[in-house]
Amino acid sequence: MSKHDTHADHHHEELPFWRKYIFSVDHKVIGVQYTITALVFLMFGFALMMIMRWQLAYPGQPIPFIGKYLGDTIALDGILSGDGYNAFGAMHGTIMVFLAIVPLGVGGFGNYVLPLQIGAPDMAFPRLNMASYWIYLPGGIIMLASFFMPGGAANSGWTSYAPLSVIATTGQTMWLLGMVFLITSSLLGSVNFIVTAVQLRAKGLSFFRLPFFVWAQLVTSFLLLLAFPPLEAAAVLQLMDRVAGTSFFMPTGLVVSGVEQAHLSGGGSPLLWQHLFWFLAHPEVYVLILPALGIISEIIATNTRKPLWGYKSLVYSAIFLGFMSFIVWAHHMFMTGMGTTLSTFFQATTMIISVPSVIILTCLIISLYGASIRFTVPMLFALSFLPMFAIGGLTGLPLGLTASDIHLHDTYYVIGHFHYVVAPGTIFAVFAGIYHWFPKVTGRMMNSTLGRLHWFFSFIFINGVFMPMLFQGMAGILRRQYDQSEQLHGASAQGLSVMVSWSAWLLFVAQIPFIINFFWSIWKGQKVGANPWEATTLEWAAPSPPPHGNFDTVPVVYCGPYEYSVPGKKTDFCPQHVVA
Amino acid sequence: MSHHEMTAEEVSHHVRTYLKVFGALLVLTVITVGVFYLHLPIVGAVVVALIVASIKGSLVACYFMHLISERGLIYWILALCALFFVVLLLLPVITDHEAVGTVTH
Amino acid sequence: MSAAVAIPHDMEPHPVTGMYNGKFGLWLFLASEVMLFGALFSSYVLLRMGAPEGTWPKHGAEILNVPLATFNTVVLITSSVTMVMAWAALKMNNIARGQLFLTVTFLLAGAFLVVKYFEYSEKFNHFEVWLKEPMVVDGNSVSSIRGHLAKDCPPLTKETHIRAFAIPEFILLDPDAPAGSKEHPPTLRIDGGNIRRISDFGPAHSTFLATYFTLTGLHGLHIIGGMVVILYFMLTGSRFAQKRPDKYADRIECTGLYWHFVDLVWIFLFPVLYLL
Amino acid sequence: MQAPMHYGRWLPPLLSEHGSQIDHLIDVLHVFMGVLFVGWGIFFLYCLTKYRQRPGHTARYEPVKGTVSKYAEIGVGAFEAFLLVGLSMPVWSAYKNDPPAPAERFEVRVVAEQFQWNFHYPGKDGKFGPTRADLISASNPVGLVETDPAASDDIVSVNEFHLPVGRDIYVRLTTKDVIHSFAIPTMRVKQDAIPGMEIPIWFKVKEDAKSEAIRERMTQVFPMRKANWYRLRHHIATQDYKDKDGQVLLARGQDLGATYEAGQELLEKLEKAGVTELSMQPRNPLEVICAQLCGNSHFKMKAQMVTHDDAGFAAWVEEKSKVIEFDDF
Ligand code: HEA
Ligand code: HEA
Ligand code: CUA
Ligand SMILES: [Cu+2]
Repeated sequence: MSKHDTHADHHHEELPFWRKYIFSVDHKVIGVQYTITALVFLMFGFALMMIMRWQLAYPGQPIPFIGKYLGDTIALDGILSGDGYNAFGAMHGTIMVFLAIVPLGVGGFGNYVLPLQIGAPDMAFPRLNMASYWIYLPGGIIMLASFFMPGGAANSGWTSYAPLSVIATTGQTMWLLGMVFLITSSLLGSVNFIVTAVQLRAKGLSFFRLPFFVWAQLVTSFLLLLAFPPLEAAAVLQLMDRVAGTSFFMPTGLVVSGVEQAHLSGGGSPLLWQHLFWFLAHPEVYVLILPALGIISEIIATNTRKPLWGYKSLVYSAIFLGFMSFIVWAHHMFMTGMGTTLSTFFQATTMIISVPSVIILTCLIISLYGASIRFTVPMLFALSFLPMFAIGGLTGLPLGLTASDIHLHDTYYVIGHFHYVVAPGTIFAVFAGIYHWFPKVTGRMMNSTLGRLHWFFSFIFINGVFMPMLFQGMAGILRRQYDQSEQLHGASAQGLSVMVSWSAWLLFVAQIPFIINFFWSIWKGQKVGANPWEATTLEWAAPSPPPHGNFDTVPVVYCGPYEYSVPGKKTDFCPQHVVA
Repeated sequence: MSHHEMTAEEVSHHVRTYLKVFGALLVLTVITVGVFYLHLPIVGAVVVALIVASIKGSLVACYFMHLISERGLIYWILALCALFFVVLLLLPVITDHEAVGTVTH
Repeated sequence: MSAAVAIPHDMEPHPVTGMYNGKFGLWLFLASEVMLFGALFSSYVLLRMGAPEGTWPKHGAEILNVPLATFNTVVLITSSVTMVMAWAALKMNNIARGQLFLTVTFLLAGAFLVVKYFEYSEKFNHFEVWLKEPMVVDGNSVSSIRGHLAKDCPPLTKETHIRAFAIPEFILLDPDAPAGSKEHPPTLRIDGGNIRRISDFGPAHSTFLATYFTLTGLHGLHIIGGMVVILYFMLTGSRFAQKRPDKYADRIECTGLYWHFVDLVWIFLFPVLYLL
Repeated sequence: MQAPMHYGRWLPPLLSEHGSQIDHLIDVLHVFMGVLFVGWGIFFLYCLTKYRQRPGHTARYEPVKGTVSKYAEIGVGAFEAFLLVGLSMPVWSAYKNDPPAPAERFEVRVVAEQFQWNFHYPGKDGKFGPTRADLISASNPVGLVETDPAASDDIVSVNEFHLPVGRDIYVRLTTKDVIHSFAIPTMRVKQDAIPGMEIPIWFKVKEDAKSEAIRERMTQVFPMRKANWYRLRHHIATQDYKDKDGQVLLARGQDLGATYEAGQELLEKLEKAGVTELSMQPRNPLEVICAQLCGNSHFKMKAQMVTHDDAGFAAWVEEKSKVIEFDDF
């Protein structure tokens, strides 16, 4: 390991700006690049939804202020069109999942924190790491550019079910190309993460001394590594259908708009797409939640001043969760005409997979018992994550049982379910993580008053957005509806839509303190030292911000990750790199 | 065995193995094609073809890719991969036998 | 990369995996490749099992060229051997010999692609016409006819919005010789009014050919990718090997792993597509 | 008059036989979820208050010992197993495995397309005429081979789903183009229509669920302040509303108008005329909707569902099978 020390000489060597901040190979710079880019996409995804929410609250009314700038295909006379609505919806889903949340959780936090937490000088393959980012970005740009294609962006839902997506306008081709880029980027990233986490651990840092965050990232990477390729295959097949005239997903005898599609060879299977898509997309939802759980665990451990309860259960549950997530995918397809044997298998696995989630959540809640809880801003977000994830997770159960799914499938209940896990769930975890690691990245604290304001109003309004959706869904209101009042039962609950929309716009207002805080603190925040939270994991052993190569001296690990309040010690925390 | 400590002699021993494997692969290729011209019934043809291909594949993986002399974690990872690969291959079985509807061609 | 930090296990194997970073990473990458091709194989099986009666050839050889593919199989296997020989030579510090084997590998890969090119282009010159009302060819009433366009047949046009050939006014076709004979039936004139669909033997022809082109095309892309890497090492290898022989051998080992995998995929593609 | 019935914010009215088991499962599940959430929540809030950081209080290093969590987890698992085996699987297997006997059931072919529902009835002879894709046109939406004798009395009804109550309805579901989903919230029925496949599904409408009766039961009085065009766009007045001069502003059987603007204007007029509440009922109380995104007018893809008693249904069939009629809307 001696080679390792030599990097110290390199510190002072100045790199040109573009090598240091643009085409950097430093995992920390890349992590920040990912974070900023993904936050911008997050904002954009939210903006699309705020426009859609206007149409949902006041169907057929011109969109105020911006309606006239959206162009005729999207909004004629300022009124969002059906195609425009579908394109916005599909792009909201795609952007949020593939361009915002995953890049935040994995590309941003994983990249920045993981090498630090394992005491590594960088990722195993720094240049590959740079390549991941520079493949992700064009993927995102291709997605956005598709808005300017004739016919607009992809409008067949983020799920892109064939044959609808095959006969859709050019935007869909861009969507597929964009996906190929994003998948490639994720695959390279996951290889890098696994090698890093396995091979670059500091001396003494055995697997069961890894912070839970690292475990979460490791499992996530395996999910990406093994689940994404089938979607890549599916994307290739759909591209062939769209560009080369094949019929992988087009059955024989299709009649579109009254015209028989006799030029098709036929013989394809529309359900094949769904199987390949969900083979990825179910593991993908755990890709969204696992890094979030990792972040939350770190923050809870730090702010309860005691070890996480059931560390090993957490680890085994995460591994089991990852494993099971490969065999539940068809619970998204119960209504496609599935027979009893198969549906029994998939509802059983779905019920089984909920158990490790219950264990994880239980461990985190029991960790609060006997603690000394510091209500810092990151902790506020982390604490509210728990009941929010619980609501999201619990509402997954009625969807996982076929009988109740008959009524709830494709209703707003599904929308409510997964937004509870991804929005007040993952987004809150992301906020928590930003407040928590901001001092590490910049050497400055974020303002706590603004942070509390941000937390309080976000918490209120995000529930205002998603709670009514569960009721709408119960009432049978379908998702992906341009105008819910077109149907009788939708019209009867139209009032809820208005409430949701106003909550969503106010939720946006609640983000203003955060944005101000974020930029203000970069330059004006209170300066802090290496370990402002008095935490134990290795990232806090490096200076804030850490230099290229991360550590001044190569850390050696002597104990587990969360040695807080050890009896008989002067301080209430024992960092991992300090001899016990 | 880590290749770093490998001596020239060991390597030349390896080379002899490679040539033997090469010969085996060629023979198996001939068998594959030969069996095809026998026009076996479909089930038999599939079984023979896949068995021969699997043998060839294993030879390549074990000897050219040195899998036989690897150890540790990588086996577990590949086993996991193989497992999910099998799950993927079950997909056709799943959709074929389970669709409640009838296909209308 | 002067400012690069030194990464642990860049060269020496890690006790947990027994591998240096690059090799471990490459294996992981190959695991994901297995899932990629696995999904495609399983799509193939699914589509074939669900194929409507008579739309899937009895076996690929009905349409594809087995001798060419057999030849290509041998070429690819040989290239795998030369690849591993290149690595062995480098291990024995015989750089010149290593580079030579690398070059041979590259040439064999090129040969594979050239053969593939001929296989592909033959398909794009061969047509099938599906009829609305059956016609009598060679004494048999048939509802679809395969053949090559006659010399004086007006050229066909692709209709971009449906990604298929537009139905022409009429077509002059030299039908294929019936099975077991070498004699072509006389040129046929088929009226556009009786044509239901017309296609070359490209991917749009049938789901079988769609699968064939997708799988072999993707495999071909992998070959090209490998060739780019090999070419890079052919050009820069000698200097690299002079400076860091161990590291260079590692690089070639990783390249080899990838290359053998590409070979391995073909070992399965060949019987599955051509013989079954 | 029977008890009132509404669409609202919880489950829609239940009008099919099998639906009660689904509703039962949904109820039990939500109670279970509520218990878990509240139980965990109480513990959570307790910890937050009891163990907040304050002077003199330190965290405990030793992990709490206790088996409560383990039992709770096992309990959750066991209850889930019960839900699965006891409540969900029986419903599903009835929903999928026990089709009513061919002799007893009433069959309808449902052919979905962008963006309408086509209902193909066998007519009086009980035999479906054959169909062919190349015959499909705007006036022949299912591609019926009209020359075939079996087809002569077939009924093809666009966006109107007539059916008898109290009988086993057996729907043979398919689609011409993209994937749609056949959904009837009041029947707790949902099934995707997949091109290239014909998927059967079956259900039975409750005896007392005739459209006419349901409409009456859905009569509701809306205070003016809650009346809003979006909410009432599918409703018709059950009585005349007049202004002071006796001129009818909103006649019995009439709706608020086709657009939001027209509707709000009318509501304003009514309010000026001193109307304080409106008695309205839905024009078509039952709907078949499309639950799978199928294009830009997916939201509009719905059919009116009309349930008759046997005599009423027979009369409808009689009337329709006289001539093949395609109401091309
Ligand atoms: C991060 C994302 C995420 C997560 C974690 C989950 C978790 C789960 N999901 Fe969800 N799901 C999605 C994202 C997610 N899902 C998305 C995006 C869709 C829709 C895709 C689309 O169609 O567009 C979807 C759709 C979806 C469906 C398909 C519905 C349909 O279309 O009809 C189903 C069905 O089984 C399902 C089930 C589940 C289950 C059983 C879990 C389980 O893992 C949940 C387990 C968790 C628990 C059981 C909670 C336990 C907690 C407690 C008991 C403690 C409670 C108390 C306090 C703290 C106070 N999900
Ligand atoms: C991770 C995934 C994710 C996330 C986070 C969200 C977040 C939100 N979603 Fe999303 N949604 C989906 C994934 C997601 N969604 C998917 C997959 C679908 C299905 C699509 C389909 O049908 O195909 C969907 C569909 C969907 C619908 C249904 C549309 C329909 O069916 O017609 C609705 C309706 O209201 C909705 C609303 C919202 C709202 C209000 C938020 C809010 O929670 C958003 C809140 C956002 C913020 C709070 C961001 C704040 C950002 C900043 C503060 C940035 C600051 C920047 C800097 C500092 C640089 N979503
Ligand atoms: Cu048809 Cu939605
Ligand atoms: Cu899922």
